[in-house]
Formats: sequence, C-alpha cells, structure tokens
Amino acid sequence: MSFKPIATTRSATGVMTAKLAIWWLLASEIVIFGGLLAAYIMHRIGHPEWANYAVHTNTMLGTLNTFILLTSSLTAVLAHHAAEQGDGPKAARFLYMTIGGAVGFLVVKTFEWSNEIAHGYTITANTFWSFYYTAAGIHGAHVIVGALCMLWVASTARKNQELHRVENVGLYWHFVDLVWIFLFPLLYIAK
Amino acid sequence: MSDNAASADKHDHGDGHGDHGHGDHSHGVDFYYKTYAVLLGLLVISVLGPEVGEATGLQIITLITAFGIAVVKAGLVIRNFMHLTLEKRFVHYFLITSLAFMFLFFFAVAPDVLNHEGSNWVNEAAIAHIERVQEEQAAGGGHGHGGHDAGGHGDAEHHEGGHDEGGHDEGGHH
Amino acid sequence: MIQFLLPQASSFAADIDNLWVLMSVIVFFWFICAEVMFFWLLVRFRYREGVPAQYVTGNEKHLKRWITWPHGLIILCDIAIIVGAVRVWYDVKQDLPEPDYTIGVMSQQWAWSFEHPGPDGELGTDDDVRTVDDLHLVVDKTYHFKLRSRDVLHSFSIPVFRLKQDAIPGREITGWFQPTKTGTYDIQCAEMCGIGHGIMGARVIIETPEEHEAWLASGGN
Amino acid sequence: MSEAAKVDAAHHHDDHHHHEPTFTEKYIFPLDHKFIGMQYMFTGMFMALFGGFFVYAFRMQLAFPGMSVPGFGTVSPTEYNMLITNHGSVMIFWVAMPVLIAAFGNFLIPLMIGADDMVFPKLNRLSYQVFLVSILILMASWFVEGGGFGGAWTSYPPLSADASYSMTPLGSSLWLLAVAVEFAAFLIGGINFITTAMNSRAPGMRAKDVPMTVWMICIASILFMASVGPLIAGAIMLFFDQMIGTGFFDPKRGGDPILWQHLFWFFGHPEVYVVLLPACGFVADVVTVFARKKLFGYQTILYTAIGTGVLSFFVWAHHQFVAGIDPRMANIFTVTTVLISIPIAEMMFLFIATLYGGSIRFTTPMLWALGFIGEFLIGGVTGIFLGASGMDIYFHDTYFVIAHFHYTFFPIAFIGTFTAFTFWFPKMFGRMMNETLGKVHFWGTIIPLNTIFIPLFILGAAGQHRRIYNYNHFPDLATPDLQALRVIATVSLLVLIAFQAVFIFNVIYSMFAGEKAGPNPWKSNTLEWTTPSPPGHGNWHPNDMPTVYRGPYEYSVPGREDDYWPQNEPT
Repeated sequence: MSFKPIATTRSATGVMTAKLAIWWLLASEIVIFGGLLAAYIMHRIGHPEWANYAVHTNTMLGTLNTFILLTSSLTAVLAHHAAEQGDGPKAARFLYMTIGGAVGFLVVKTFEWSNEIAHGYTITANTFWSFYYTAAGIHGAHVIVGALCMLWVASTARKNQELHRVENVGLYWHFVDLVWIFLFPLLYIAK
Repeated sequence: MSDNAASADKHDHGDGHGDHGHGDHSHGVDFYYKTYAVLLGLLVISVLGPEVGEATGLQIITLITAFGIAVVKAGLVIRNFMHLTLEKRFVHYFLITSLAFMFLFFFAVAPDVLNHEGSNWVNEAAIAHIERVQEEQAAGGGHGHGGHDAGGHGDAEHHEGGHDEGGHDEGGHH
Repeated sequence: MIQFLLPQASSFAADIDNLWVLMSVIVFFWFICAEVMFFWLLVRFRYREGVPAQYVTGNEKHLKRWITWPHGLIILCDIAIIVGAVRVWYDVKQDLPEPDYTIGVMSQQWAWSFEHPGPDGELGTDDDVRTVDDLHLVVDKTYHFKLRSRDVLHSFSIPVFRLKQDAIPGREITGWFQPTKTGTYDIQCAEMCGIGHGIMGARVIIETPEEHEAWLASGGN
Repeated sequence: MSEAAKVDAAHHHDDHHHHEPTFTEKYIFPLDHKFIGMQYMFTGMFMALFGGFFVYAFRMQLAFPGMSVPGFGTVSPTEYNMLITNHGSVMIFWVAMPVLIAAFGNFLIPLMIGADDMVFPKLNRLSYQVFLVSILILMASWFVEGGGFGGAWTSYPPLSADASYSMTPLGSSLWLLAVAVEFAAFLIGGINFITTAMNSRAPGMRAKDVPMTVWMICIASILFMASVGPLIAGAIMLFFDQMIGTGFFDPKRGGDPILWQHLFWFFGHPEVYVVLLPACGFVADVVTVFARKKLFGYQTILYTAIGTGVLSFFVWAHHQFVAGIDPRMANIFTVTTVLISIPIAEMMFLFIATLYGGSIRFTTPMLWALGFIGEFLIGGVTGIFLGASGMDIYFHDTYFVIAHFHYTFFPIAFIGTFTAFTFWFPKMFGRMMNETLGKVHFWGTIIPLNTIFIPLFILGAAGQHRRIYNYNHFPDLATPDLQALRVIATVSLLVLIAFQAVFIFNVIYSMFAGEKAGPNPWKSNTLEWTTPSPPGHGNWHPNDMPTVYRGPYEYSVPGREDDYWPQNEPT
C-alpha cells in the first residue's frame, strides 16, 4: 500500500493534482517540440533545395502511421470513457489496444527508417535528414514512454484502481498524437 | 474547502474520476466515433491535397491542405478527445502562452536563420551550399543521389576548412 | 570617462563614451537615490525600545506616490537611454558611410590575417597586401571591413575604436570605422575560440598617409 | 475538514507509521520533502566548493601569471578554459539552481502552504536522483581524455560541436549531457513545485495569502519550464553534432551557428530570473519579519515579479548584439531590455519602502537580506549599460560584463542563500545559529565582494576581455596599474573564500551546540513556524493540519498585544 500525502488529495484550483501536473508537462513539451520545429521550419523555408530531399520521404507509410496514431487516440479516449463509467477492465482493454497502436507505429517507423537508411538517407546525409530523424526520433521516444506508462496504468486499471490515471495518460497520448499531426505535413506532405 | 475533503475521500476509493466537478461532460461513445470519422476524412484530404496542388501547379493548395487541415485536426483532438474546453481557464492560458512563446521565438530568430542576408551581413556559406546542391540536383536529376552526395561534400569541405571555395569547383563531383 | 583609461582612436569612440556619460548620469542618479533612501530608512527606523512598527499596507496615497512617481520618471529615463543607445548603434552598425578603403579581416584559430588594398586603393586586386596579426590603417580615412572566420566564432575587437563584431564561419559581416589617432594599439579576440583564445591578439598600426605609403612601398614589411 | 477526510487522513498516518522508516529510507532515499530539500542543499553547497576552487585557481593565474598555484599547479591555457567554463556552469546549474529553487522550494513550499508533503513525493525523490546522476556525469567530464570542456558555459558551436576545434572530444559531450540531465531533473522538480503550490494550499489560503517565497519559486519554476524547451531541443541537436556528425550548427553543411545562440539564450536569459525571483522571495519574507512590517504593496510586488518574468522572454538577444545577429533586431531588443528595468526597479523600491515605519532588528538573516538589496542594486543598474545596444558594442564580453553579472549572481546565489539559510536554520535543525559568527561571516563576505568586483568594472572599462588566461600577450593591458587591480581582486577573493570557513564552522557548531530554538524563534507569521522545529514527518499532525485566516505579513497590526499574527490563528 503506497503512502499518499494529504497534499496530493487537495485540489485548491479545482483541477485534480495529477491532471494539473500533466497539463504542465504538456506545456513544457510544447516548448521542446516548438523550439525544434521552429528551427526546422526556418531552415526549410530558407533552403529551397530541401524540397528535393523531402521527395524521398515515404508519404504512404507516413499516412499509415497517422492513421494508426489517430486510431490509438480513439481507443485512448474510449478507455477514458470506460474509466468514467467505472469499468476498469474495459478501460484496460482499450489501453492495451492503444499500446498495440504504439507498437504498430514503431514497427512501421522501423521499416520506414531501415528502408531510408538502406538508400543512403542517413541522419548525417544532410541537415534535412538530420532534422527528419531528430524530430521523428524525439517523437518516437515519446511514443515509447507513452506506451510504457499506459502499460503501467492498465495494470492498475484492470483491478479497478486509480482509474483517474486513465484520463491523464490519455491526455499525454493525445499530445503525442498532436505532435505527429504537425510532423506529418512538415516532414511528408509539404514537398 | 469541503471540496478538498470530498475529493480526498473519493479519491482513495479508486473512483477518482467521479469528482470532476465540471458538471456533465460525458460524451457518448458515438461522439468519439464521429470525431474519429471526421479525422480520418481530413487525413484523406490532406494526403490528396498535394496531388491536386501538383496537378494544378498551385502550391498554395498544398500548403493550405497540409497545414490548415493539421490545425483543424489538432483542434478536434484537443476539443473532443482532450476535453480542453471543459478545463479551467488558467489551463488554456498557460498552454496558449507556451505556444505564443514559440511563435515569438520563430519570428525573432527567422531574420538571422531563415534569411541568408540582411543589414550588412551575408550568409555566404548557406547561399553557396544551396547553389551547389541545386546544381547537383539539376545535373543528377535531383533524385536518388541528393542525400548521399551532400554528405560527402560536407565531409570533404570540413577537412579543407576553407571559407571561400564555395564548392563551385566541385560541381561535377558525382 | 572611459577616455581616461583608454584613448579614443576612432570617429565614433567619442559617441560611445558620451553615451556612457549620459547613461551613467541617469543610472547613478537612481542608484544614489535608492541607496541613500535605503540607508536613511535603516537608521531612521532601527529598533528602539517602546516604539512599535507602523501598520502600512502600501495602498496609502501619500506613501504610494513615493513608488509611482519614480516609476513614471524611470520610464522617461529609459526612453532617453533607448534613444541614445539606438542612435549610436545605428551610426556604428547599421548605417555605413561610403568607404575610402575596404579591408578584409579573416580570423582563424588563433590568428588574424588582414588583407589591405595595395597602392591602387582597391581590395581584390593583385597588389593587395596580406599580413598576419598586423593591421595597417591610414589615419582619418573611412574603412569598411569584411569580417570572416575560417573555423569557429571569433570576435574582432579594437578597444581603442570602441568597436566589436563577432566573426561567424560562413558569413561575411561588413562594418566600418575611421581611425582618428596615430599609434599602435591592441586587437583582441573577444569570443571564446579554443585553447589559444588567450594569445589571439593582434596590433592595429594607425599611420599617417606618408608612413602608410612607405609601408606599402616596402611590400608590407 | 469533513469527518470522512479526517478518518482518511488518520488512516494514512497510521498506515505509514506501522513501520518507522529505516536510516536508508529516511536519509539516503527519503520521500519526505524536508530531507530531499536538505539533500539538494548540501549537494549544492558541496558543488560550491568546486566552483570556488576553480575560481581560486584561475584568479591566481590572472593575478600572478605563470605561477604554480598552491593546490593546483601551473594553469595551462587548456586548464584555464576548463576552469572558467566549469566555474560558470557549476555555479549556475549546480549551485544556484539546486540551492535556491530545489532546496528551499522543497523545504519551504509544503511548510509554507500548510501541506504535509509535496504532491508527488516519489517524483521528488526521482528528481534528486537524476540531479545526482548529472553531477556524476559532470565530474566524469573533468577527468576524461583531453580534459574537461573549455568552450565557455554558453558552449557556442562550432567550437563546442567539433572535437577538432575544441580538442575535448569527450569533455564537451559529457558536459552537455550533464546539463541536459540536470534540466530533466529540474523539469520534474519544477512541475512538482508548481502543482503543489497551486493545488495543495491549506484550507482558507487564498492566492493573496501565499507567502512571497512560494509565489516566487512558483513563478521561477514556470519560467524555467517555459524557456528550457528550445535549449533541450538544441542540446539534443548539439549532442548529435558532437557524437554522430550531423551538421545542425555547421555552416558548411547548411547549418547555422547563430541558431544555437538563440536556442541557448532563449533559455539563458529567463534563467537569470529563474534564480533571481526565489532570492527576492526570501528577501521579502525576511525583511518583513525583522522590520515587523507588512510588505509594502504585496500585489504590486507580485505584478512586478510576473511582469519581469514575462518580459524576460523578450530580451534574450541582448546577449548577441555583436554576435552576428541582424543589427536591426538589436534595436527591438534594446527597447525590451531597457524596459525590463521598470518592474525590477519597482520591486527593489518596494522592498526598500517596506522598511519605512518599521522597527528594524539587525539580526544575521536581516543583514543578509539588506545586503542583497544594497548589492543587487549595483548589479541591476550596471546591467542597463549592457542592455543598451550602443554601449554594449564596447562592453560586450569585457570584464564589465563579468562584474555586472557577478553583482547580480553573487547576491542571488550566495547572499540569497545565506539569507534563507540563516533565517530557516532554526526550522531545519531546531537550533539557532551563532549570531556573532554570523555577523563576522556577513562583513567578511560583503566587503571583499565589493573589492573583488569594483576593480573588475574598471578593468572592463579599460577594454579587458573575458576568458583570456594571461594579459601579458596584450601590450595595452599589460600595464602595472591594471595588473594591480587584478591582484586586488584576487586577494579579495582569497579573503572572501577564507571567511566562508566561518560559515561552515558556524553551521556545524550550531547544528550540534546551538541554542535550542522553539517553534517560532523569530515571531513570524507564516505557517512553517506553527509546527515544531524541526518538523516531524508530515509536518503537522494529520488531524491538526493548519487552516489559514489571513495574509502572511500581518505584523504590528494596531490594537493587538503581539506584533505578529500567525496565519492560522482564528480571528
């Protein structure tokens, strides 16, 4: 039985503590991705020759990944819905589906990257590819972290414990989805 | 502060969500599926947009479909999945502030990094780099080799450590 | 004031020193006011037996004006400082006068190399004179310098000119100065550039036209 | 509190006290915010010894070039660069931040808002552990092949990005990694502070009843969170440049070294206010207690703090005026930079105004707080010279800059820490510090502080640049007069360092042999003084958590017997 301080149970702002922390976490994530993407966009506009590099990104796989992440966002929100109804096992099932989405995303990513690296488009090839791998890599790290967190949340939710965590991990997951929603046009669509 | 006590109580019994305190915001499952359907529709449009843009030669269509739709999709996820609209006002404020700082960052840095020349300075290296790569791309059809060669050039130049060779003399490298 | 520590050897050195005087007057006025007030309050309201502290919230009109008036005055002073600073900045960095000569300045780890226009007065011709760590200038002539770096960041700083500009690899940055005083002075590197940063100095030699011609005639030795 | 909550709280309490925490649980891997705070504090002070040793070594080299420094040996240029770089990074990232924000934030926030702990004790512990890892990485970087990183704490590429320029292939990567890991630690800690301060306030505590220290640490954490992102992204990019050869900041491959400067200073300038604001908070709390006065304009001080915080995001490029940014941008940044003097000057005025009508007792903590105001004013006004673009052309990267920011950072990091440490020492250890030793330490620090840095202002005005290990290579600077100033600064530094021994002795002596302090030795209002010194686990008895009835600065209220009025005393 873990010890929980009285402080954690208070809510002077009216927003639950854990959720408030998640919102602050997302605010700090916005500036991390914001700084990186602002730098990328500046280079992208300033370097017309990058259009010819961007041609080599695989729009098909990018679209597939967007589809996977959107779907996993749906299952995440359905898990939240189930948790709201107090149905822990159902929420856990939806979370497992979301984790499945995360794994699928990473599998597609691995396939995509190994294909690109095999064609010589490595991270050191030029600055476009450096940004491509760095941005997608940081995002991928968030996907992995999100999947691990969901695994942990699902394990407690299954037992109908700590159901508020389902929504919080869901918020984080939606944010990961949001970042991808912007990475997708930046890296794949705009050519 | 009876709020605190109540939340403390419920919290410990494992149904921490009941005490949300914003009244009714439990959308039905249908609502989520509908949102999802709209998102997928937008995804299809954003993928088809550039095709139309290329066909008609209007790059603006590509940009609008790519980024306009990204913004719409993001809005839908934030509103319908993250329920930000039901959140307290101050949450909006600090999220928007972080975002605003990033725009500030972009517009303050762009004059130095996006532009390659300005008041009394010229970024010769960037201009030479662009010219050289574009020449190569034109010569080599632009496809297939771009990535590789630029990397090679970078390294080669690096060791020479020169400033003014500009790379023109290496145009026919591949 | 700065001229007592270091001579003014360029046309805009006096502007910068005057800006220093303007800012010092404003800034030290406020500084002295604040410190005098501070120490006076410390002495006046030190603990004395039987004298209780007053209950003051800070919203009393007659007390609050001690904050709001300085507040307004500081805004005025700030405007004066901004106007002074921007004018000097504009003259030194943005608005370059027509040059008599142009020189090239190349920085690298850890030396300066200078390209002087030869007898024809044009840079980029065959008679250019290249030197390392010695910059020869003619007094009272307007110069443009083209500043570059071969490897890492450096900073081209001539304290007697009150001039400083970082060199960025890959960029060519243009600036200007007009020496007004003959003599030999320091050039320092002012941006961290590695192990030899501490020895990356050079000398600027400001000569009369005759001396400079003689130097050119000797082939730059 | 409702009945249910009381039962609930009691349940928690019993549950926890079934097993007394072992030594390891209590001191090595504590969850209690007070012990984590102590860990941060003593780790930070330990790191200050390194920072102090570095400055000792390189100041000796500057005053007596080429001499064999006792305890170090001769300082080579490589070592000199390593010393200045690590002096700067250690003092800011591993001394000022952990002590001012993490240590006092951890110790004070829950106590001051009447909570039993931070909201996420385990995250809190994790934050300290991550911080400790960053220290190990940093220390490793000093001893690896090629030596520690020597590219200045700003770490500008290409010098920092390419080992063939910096000659420290491992040192620079490890240094960067240490900084990044340290940021992660403070992000975790910062979110914890903000959430705790926002959500876990005692019943009845409104926003305007929160002590200034809590407000300031909270605002500082928000500033940190909102500004550090671009630098984290930049650190990853720079790390890739170093380790796998990408070209983000390499101009020859389409990158741009200026980008790093922006990423760095977008964080770097708000960082100044991240450490400044907590120190201002301590000063506000200490000045009110020893002047027995209500804070002059609580809300105005709050607004000036928020205003300073917001404005601090608009000024960063004043560090880059002559660093190759477009000169037109400098005009905009001059305006914003000079304008930031308005809120910060007003805050200082309000602190001074708080003294008006007071009954000032010159105890050691009060002396430190007053010392902060007096000294920080010097740092503040000299900053205006550097923020004004025209003047900065000359002063950029000279010793004027060094003197300026040490007149801000020394008051912040050391005077601010001594203020808080001497003031809350009774609460931390249950004993009073020795006043005589405290005053000796105060004067032994304040006087050398000025004799160190006033000569540096003059050296800067004479055109002496930073980061140069031996000025004999520059004929204009190798004059005996200027050398005399360097010697004065170095000798003063030795005096200052020597007097810190008094402090260390005082701490150890008072910890074991000091006079016993009651719960409220200073007759202060805020909640931390309503619990025993040192507070037990959970700070208050769970059935007796404080409720707040008034603001924190109700001193000398007319018509009351006592000249203080604790926040939790029912009307």
